[in-house]
Amino acid sequence: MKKFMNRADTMVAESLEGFVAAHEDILMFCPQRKCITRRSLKPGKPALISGGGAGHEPLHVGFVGHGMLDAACTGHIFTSPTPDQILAAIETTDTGGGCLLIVKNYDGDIMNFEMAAEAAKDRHDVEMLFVGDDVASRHSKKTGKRGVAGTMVTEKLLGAAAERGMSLQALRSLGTELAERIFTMGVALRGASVPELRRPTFTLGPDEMEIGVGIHGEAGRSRQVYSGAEAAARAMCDEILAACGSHLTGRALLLVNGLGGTPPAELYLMYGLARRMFEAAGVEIARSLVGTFVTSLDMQGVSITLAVLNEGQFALWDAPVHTAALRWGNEERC
Amino acid sequence: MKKFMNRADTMVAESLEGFVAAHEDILMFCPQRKCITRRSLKPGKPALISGGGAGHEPLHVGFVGHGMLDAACTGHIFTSPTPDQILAAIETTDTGGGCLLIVKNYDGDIMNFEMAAEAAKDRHDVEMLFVGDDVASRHSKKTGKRGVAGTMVTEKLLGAAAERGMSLQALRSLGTELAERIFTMGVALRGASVPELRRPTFTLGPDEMEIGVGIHGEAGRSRQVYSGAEAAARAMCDEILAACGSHLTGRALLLVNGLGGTPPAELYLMYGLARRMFEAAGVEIARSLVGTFVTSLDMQGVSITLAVLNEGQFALWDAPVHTAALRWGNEERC
Amino acid sequence: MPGSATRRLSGMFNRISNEITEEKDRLTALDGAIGDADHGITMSLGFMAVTSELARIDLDHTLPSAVFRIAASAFLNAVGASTGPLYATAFLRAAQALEKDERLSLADQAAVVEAMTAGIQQRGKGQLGDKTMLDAWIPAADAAMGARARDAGASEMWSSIVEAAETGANATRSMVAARGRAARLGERSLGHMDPGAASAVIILRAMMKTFASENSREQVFPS
Amino acid sequence: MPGSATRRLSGMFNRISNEITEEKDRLTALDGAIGDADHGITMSLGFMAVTSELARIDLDHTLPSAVFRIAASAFLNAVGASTGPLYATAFLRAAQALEKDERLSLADQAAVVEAMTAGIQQRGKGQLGDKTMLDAWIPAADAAMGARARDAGASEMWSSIVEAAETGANATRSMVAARGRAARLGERSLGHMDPGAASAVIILRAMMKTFASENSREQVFPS
Ligand SMILES: Nc1ncnc2c1ncn2[C@@H]1O[C@H](COP(=O)(O)OP(=O)(O)O)[C@@H](O)[C@H]1O
Ligand SMILES: Nc1ncnc2c1ncn2[C@@H]1O[C@H](COP(=O)(O)OP(=O)(O)O)[C@@H](O)[C@H]1O
Ligand SMILES: [Mg+2]
Ligand SMILES: [Mg+2]
Ligand SMILES: [Mg+2]
Ligand SMILES: [Mg+2]
Repeated sequence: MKKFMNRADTMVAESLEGFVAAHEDILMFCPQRKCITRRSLKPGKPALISGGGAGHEPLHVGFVGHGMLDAACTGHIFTSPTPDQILAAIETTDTGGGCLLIVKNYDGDIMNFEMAAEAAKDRHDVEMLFVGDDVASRHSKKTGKRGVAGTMVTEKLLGAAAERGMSLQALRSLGTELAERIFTMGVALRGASVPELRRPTFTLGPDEMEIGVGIHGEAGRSRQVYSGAEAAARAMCDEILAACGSHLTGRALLLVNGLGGTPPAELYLMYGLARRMFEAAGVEIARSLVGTFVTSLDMQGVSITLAVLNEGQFALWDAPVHTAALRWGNEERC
Repeated sequence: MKKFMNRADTMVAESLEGFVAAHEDILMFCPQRKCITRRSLKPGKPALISGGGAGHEPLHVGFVGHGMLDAACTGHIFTSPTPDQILAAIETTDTGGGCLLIVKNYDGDIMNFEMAAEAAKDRHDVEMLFVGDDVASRHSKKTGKRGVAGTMVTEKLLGAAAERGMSLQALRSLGTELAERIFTMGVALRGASVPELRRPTFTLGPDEMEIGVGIHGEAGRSRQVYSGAEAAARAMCDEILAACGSHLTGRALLLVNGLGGTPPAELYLMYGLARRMFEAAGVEIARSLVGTFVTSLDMQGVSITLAVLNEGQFALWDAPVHTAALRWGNEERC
Repeated sequence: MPGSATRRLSGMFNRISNEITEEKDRLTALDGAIGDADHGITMSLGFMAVTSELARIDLDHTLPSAVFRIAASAFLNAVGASTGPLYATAFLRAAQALEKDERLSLADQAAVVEAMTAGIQQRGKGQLGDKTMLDAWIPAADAAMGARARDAGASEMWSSIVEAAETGANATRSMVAARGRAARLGERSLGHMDPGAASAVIILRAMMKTFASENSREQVFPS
Repeated sequence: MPGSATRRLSGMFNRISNEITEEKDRLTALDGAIGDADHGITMSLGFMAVTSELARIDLDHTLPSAVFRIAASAFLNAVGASTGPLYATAFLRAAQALEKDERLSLADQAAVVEAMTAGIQQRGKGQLGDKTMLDAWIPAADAAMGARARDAGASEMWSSIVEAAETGANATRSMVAARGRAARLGERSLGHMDPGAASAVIILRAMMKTFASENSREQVFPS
C-alpha cells in the first residue's frame, strides 16, 4: 500500500516538521525537537502534557494550544515517546503550577511516562492521569480500558478547566471522574498499513468488519460479517449503552471520529445513525463533533464516543479552544 | 470496496441528514431538503450560493455559515444539483441584496445553474461566477480549468467580503480576479470508489500514481511512476509554479487538501515538502491550511493549492468564519 | 385525438427508459473510461422519473407537446449532471416544435429530432467533433432532414436516422474530447466511445421502434 | 583488567544487536499477530542505539557496570514502546548487581540474568503466565540460580538458562495475554507466541554465545 511519504524511517519527523510549519502561530518545537509546546505559556497554570505514538495525528500535537494541551510528545509509529522527551516537555512547560501527564492506558506509555515522572519528581510537581475509554477492552482484567478517541474529550475538558485556574490536584480528580463518563467503540473495514511493512496489519474479506479495534492497527475484539452501516452502528451503540450502565443519564456529547482513511461523508452518515440510536435509548445529544481526530494511520474505520457530561462539563467543552485541530470560541480571550 | 453506508441510493441523503443534525446550531435544510441554508440570514447582504455533486464533502455544505456561504445545494454523487434545488436556494436566501451563484467550471454544473438563473431572473438579481483553479486542465481550450480545492478559498474570501458589505457586482469582480490567482494540482495513489459500483474508478499498480486528477474520481492527466512523496510534490509544485506565470509575486496561501482517504499525517508531510519547494522558488507562505476539505469520495490523494493574494485578500482570509468545516475568529461578531 | 398520439409518446418514453436501464452498466462503464462513471445511472434515473411522472397523468386529456414539457421538467429535476439540462432543453424544444401541429406526423417526428438536437446544441454550446452526444444527434438530425427532403417513408427515415447516429457515435472513438468532463483528459480520451453518444443511439433506436414499426399507429403501449 | 570484561560485554551487545536485527521480520510478524507489528523494529532500534553508543566510549577505561548504564539510557531514549522502559530498567538493575564485583565471573553472569528479570518485573508489574517476555526471563533466572546452586560450569549454566527460556517462550502459545497490547485481544491471543518472549530467547542465546564459548575469556570482540 502506497503512502505519501519518502522513507519509513523519516516519515514521522517529516510529517511533524510540516505540522509545526503549518501552525507556527500556535506552537513550536522545543529544543532538539523532543516535543511540541505552545508558543506562549501562562505562568502558574498547571501544564497539561500528553503524548503517545505517531500515527494518531492530529492527536496529540493537534491539541496543543490555548484551552487544551501545553505540550505533546510524539514517539515512533504506534510507540510511546521516550522518558527524555517527556522530561523535556515537563521542563519546558512547568511554570510553577506543576504538570499533569495525560497518559493513554497502554503498558508502553505508562512505563515511559512513569520513568519520566520519576526522573522529574525532585524538581517538579508531577501528577499522572491514565485515560481509558475503549469499551471493547473493558473486560481486560489486569490492564483495563485502552485510551482511544475519548482521550481528546478529556484533554479538551481538562484544558478548559486549567485555563480557568483549576489546581493540579483538582485537574487530576476531574480527569479521574471523566474516565467513568466517556465510552468509545471502534470498527474497521480495512486495517492500517504500517510504513515499515507496507501491508495492512490485518486483512479483511469483502464482507467482513473488525469490531472493537483500538488505534494501533491491532485486530479488534472480533471479526464479524459487515452488512452495512446500520448494523455496524447498532453493534457499537449497543455495546456503548451496555458499558454506560448507571452513568446513562440525560445529556451527552457524541463524537464520531474517523480512523484515518474514512471520508467525511461516511462519518456524517455514521453520526446520523448513532445519534438516532442513542436518542432512541433516551440520551439527549447536547453536543456533537464529527471529524478525523484520533487516527490509526490510514485505517478505514470509525469510532463512536459517547461522553455523558454534566452541565459544568458541557461548559468546559464550550470554552474557547485554539489549537491546530480544534478551534472555537472567542480568540481575544485566548 | 466497503463503505460506511447502507444503500448506494440513500447514501447521500443519509449523510446529509447526519450532517445537518450535527450542525443544527449553524445551518438547516430548506423545505423539501432541496438545499441547506444558514440558520440566520443577514438582510440585504448579497447571498452566496454554491453547490455541486455529492462526494466532495465537506464542500460545499460544510462552508455554509457566517463569513462564507448562505446556501449550498448537493446533487447526486459527482452530479450537479438540479435547477429546482438552486432555485430553492435563491428564493430562500435572497434578502434583497441579490445572489451570487458560485459554480465550479464543469459543463453539468454550469448548465444546471444557468437554467436556475434563467428561471429566477425575473424575480431576483442573480450573478454567476465560474471558478476554475485546476492547472492540470489549463490546456483544455474550450472548457478551461476545472474547479477543485481552490474553490473553497474563493468561497472564503467572497464570504468575508460579502459580510463586510461588498455589493453583488463587486463580489463577482473579486471572484473573477481571484480566478487568476488560485492554482491547484492533484495526485492520487488510489482511485475513488463510487457507491453504485463498489470498485475504484481507476486501478493503479503498486508503483503508480495518477497525476492531475480532478475531484470526480476521473483519471488524471497522466499515469506516472510513484517514487515517493518528494517526487510527487515536485511534479505538482513545478506545474503550479509554471501556471502562476506573472502572478508569482511575494506572498501566498498554501492549502494542502486530502481527497478523502488520506490521513492527516500524510497531508502534513506533503505540506512540508510543498512549502519548502515554493519557498525555494521565492514564494513566501504567509497563510496555511491543511486538512480534508474538498474530497473525491474515498480517493487516496492530495491536492496542493497556491493562492497568490494581496494584503486585502489576506485580510479577507483572516476574517471570522463560523461554518461546520472552517471556524476561526471572534464569534461574537458572527 | 390527442389520446392516441400522446399514448405513442408515452410508450416511446417507456421504451427509452427500459432500454437505457438495460444498458445502464455499459453506459456507466463507457463513462468510467473517460468521465466519472455515472452516465448509465443519470440517464436511467432521468427516464425513470419521466415515465413515473407520465404514469400520473391522464393521457386522454394531454397534448403531445405537454408530454414533452412534463418529460423536460421530470428529467431536469431528477438528474442534475450535464444530461439533465441538455435533455430537458431538448424536450422543451421538441414541445415547442409540436405545438404547431400535435398530430405527431412523420414531419413532426423529423421536427422533434431536429428540435432536440438544436436544444442540446444551444444549451451545451457544443458542435460536431467535440466528442459528445451531439456527434450522434447532429448526424441524426441531418438524416431526418434528408429523408424529409426525399419524402421517405417512416421506416426508411428512421433507419437512416439511427444509422447516422450509430456511425456518429462510433466516430467519437477517434476524437479528442473538447466538451464535458472528458475534455480534461486530452489525448487520453482517444480510443473510447463517448457515453452520451452511445445513449443517444439507444434513445433514437427506441424512437425508431416506436414510430417506424408497421402497426405502430394502432399499438397500445403500457403506461 | 576492566578492559577485558568490558570488551566482553560490549561484544555481547554487538552480538545481541546483530541477532535481533537478523530476526527483526520474524519478531515483527509475531507482534503483528497479537500486537502492533513493531516489536522487531523497536528491539533492533534499541540495540543498535546501544552498540552505537558503546562504540563511542573507551572500553579500557569503562567498568562493566557502566556499560550496562550506558546501554540502559541508550535503549530507553531510542525506543519508547513497552520494551524501552522494561529493558532499560533491566540494564540498570544489572549495572547495580555488577557494581559489587566488576569481574563478570560466572556468579556475576547469573546475577545479571536475575537482576534483569527483577528489573523487568518491577517495571512492568507482570508475572509468570501473563504471556510476556517474563515467561522467558523468569524461567531463565530460575535456571541461573539452580545452576549456581549445583555449582555448574559456564556452558552448563548457559545451556540450562537458554533451554528454560525457550521452553517458557514456547509455552506462551497456549496462554491468554494479561499484560501488554495483546491483553486486549483476550482469547484471540491464544495460539501465538509472545514476541517479547521470542526476543528474550534471542538475547539470552547471544549472551550464552558470549559467555559460554570455551575461549570466550580470551576472545576479542569487535567494538
Ligand atoms: N457541453 C456539452 N454538450 C453536449 N454534450 C455534452 C456536453 N457536456 C457533456 N455532454 C455529454 O454528456 C455526457 C456525460 O453525461 P453524464 O455522465 O450523465 O453527466 P456528467 O458528465 O455530469 O457526469 C458526455 O458523454 C457527453 O456526451
Ligand atoms: N507489562 C509488561 N511486562 C512485561 N513484558 C511486557 C509488558 N508489556 C509488554 N511486554 C512485552 O513487550 C512486548 C511488546 O513489545 P513491543 O512490541 O516492542 O512494544 P509495544 O507493545 O509498545 O509495541 C510484548 O510481547 C511483551 O512480551
Ligand atoms: Mg508499539
Ligand atoms: Mg456525473
Ligand atoms: Mg458522467
Ligand atoms: Mg509492539
